[in-house]
Amino acid sequence: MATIRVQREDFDAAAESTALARGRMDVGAVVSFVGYCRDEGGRLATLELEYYPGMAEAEMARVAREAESRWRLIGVTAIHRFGKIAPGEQIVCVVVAAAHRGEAFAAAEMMMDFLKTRAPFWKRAIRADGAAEGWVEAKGEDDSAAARWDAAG
Amino acid sequence: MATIRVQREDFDAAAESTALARGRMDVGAVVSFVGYCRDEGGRLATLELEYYPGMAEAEMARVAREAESRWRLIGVTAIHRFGKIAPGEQIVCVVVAAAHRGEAFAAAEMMMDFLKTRAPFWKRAIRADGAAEGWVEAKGEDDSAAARWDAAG
Amino acid sequence: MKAVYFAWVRERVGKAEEELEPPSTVTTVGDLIAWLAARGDGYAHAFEKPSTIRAALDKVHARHEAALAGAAEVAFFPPMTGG
Amino acid sequence: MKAVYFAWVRERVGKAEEELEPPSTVTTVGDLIAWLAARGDGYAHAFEKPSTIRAALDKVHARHEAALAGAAEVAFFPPMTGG
Repeated sequence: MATIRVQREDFDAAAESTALARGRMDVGAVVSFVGYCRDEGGRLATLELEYYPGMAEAEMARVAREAESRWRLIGVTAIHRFGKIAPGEQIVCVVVAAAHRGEAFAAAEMMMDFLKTRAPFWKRAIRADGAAEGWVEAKGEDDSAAARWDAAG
Repeated sequence: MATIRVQREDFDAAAESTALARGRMDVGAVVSFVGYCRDEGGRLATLELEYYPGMAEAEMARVAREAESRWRLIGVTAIHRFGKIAPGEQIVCVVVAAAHRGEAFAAAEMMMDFLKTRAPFWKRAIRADGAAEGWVEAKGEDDSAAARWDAAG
Repeated sequence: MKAVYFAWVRERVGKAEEELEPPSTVTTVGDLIAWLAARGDGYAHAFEKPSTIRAALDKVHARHEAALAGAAEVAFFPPMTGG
Repeated sequence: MKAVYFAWVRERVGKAEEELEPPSTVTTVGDLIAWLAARGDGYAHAFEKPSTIRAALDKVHARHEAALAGAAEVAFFPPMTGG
């Protein structure tokens, strides 16, 4: 049963990771991914993340279930923040525990690729130089990254 | 410049992960892998890890350099323990920071695949049922996992 | 049915949500987009390129060909940029 | 040259390291394995299946065909099982 959270406040990725392994003797591998807000070479002042309440959590849970159906996983956690996020801050984390490393790596990477293209979040960039803020455009490479799991599946 | 450590004592994977991202505005992704000692369904009492001092550190550094030569990485850390390790304890961690998640995932996974097959560590299993202890045998699937990076590279 | 809008779709439409009562000839998500686009300036701007609009029915992604089929909530938004 | 042994190679040989002075006809890692295997029971057991033995010269992995070529330290061990 995956842990899914959408929240404004920061999260403790290490605590999430430890929680999946603690006291378990069958976990051989924990892969954690943390996505950070970059400052784009100084051009970005802040990101503002909007999301679709209800659907975001549901979609993240669907992505987790898809990972759980493809690989033998012991634990899955996905957390995504919304609201204002400054460069250097954490945006998202995915943690996967499994008996074997290959499954943990694959599941964590697939979940991130799917969260990027399926979870209803939208970033608005507020520029450091005062230039007009704007919605971040979706990247074709994210679609390609997500599509390879369909091909592999 | 990678951080490489071989040590008897436990490590704090979260601190290693945070250290790579802290204060940096160009890190977009941190992937952490932690390998744990499993109890093999209750059959394993303890692992004892032997290693080749000097070569283990050198080989881990070579693996890190190979990852750094393949992908644009911002930081790499690899830590491997030796000595007695009980089920549920951490054995190894690899942490990779990069601007983009694809590179961080690929580098962390390649490093683990290579550490498994190249870093001079050997596990001896001490059985819970008092059965003769024995050296853990290398797995063909680890060779296959490592070999795919040669094909891809 | 309730319609909800996000990101620049919301900004262009000028509201976050509203009740819609489309005619019975509007049976798919795509029909609804075309019907909304004809409602006035903000809508015309929001839905000027239907191919860039993603939709969800009752909080599940839906293609433009999908039938509205009694959905209680329809959502329109740009491609996702989370993560 | 100094030889070092690890894991079951060390256990079978009965020591962790020693000084070796092979004859000049021993020029490769493989030659050295064959020469060691003929040294007595423990060595014969350790090196009975040369294909399972991995080697390093001066702390760098080396194939059996590799020339010893003045290496100061040679290591023999089973396939690695770390990680």
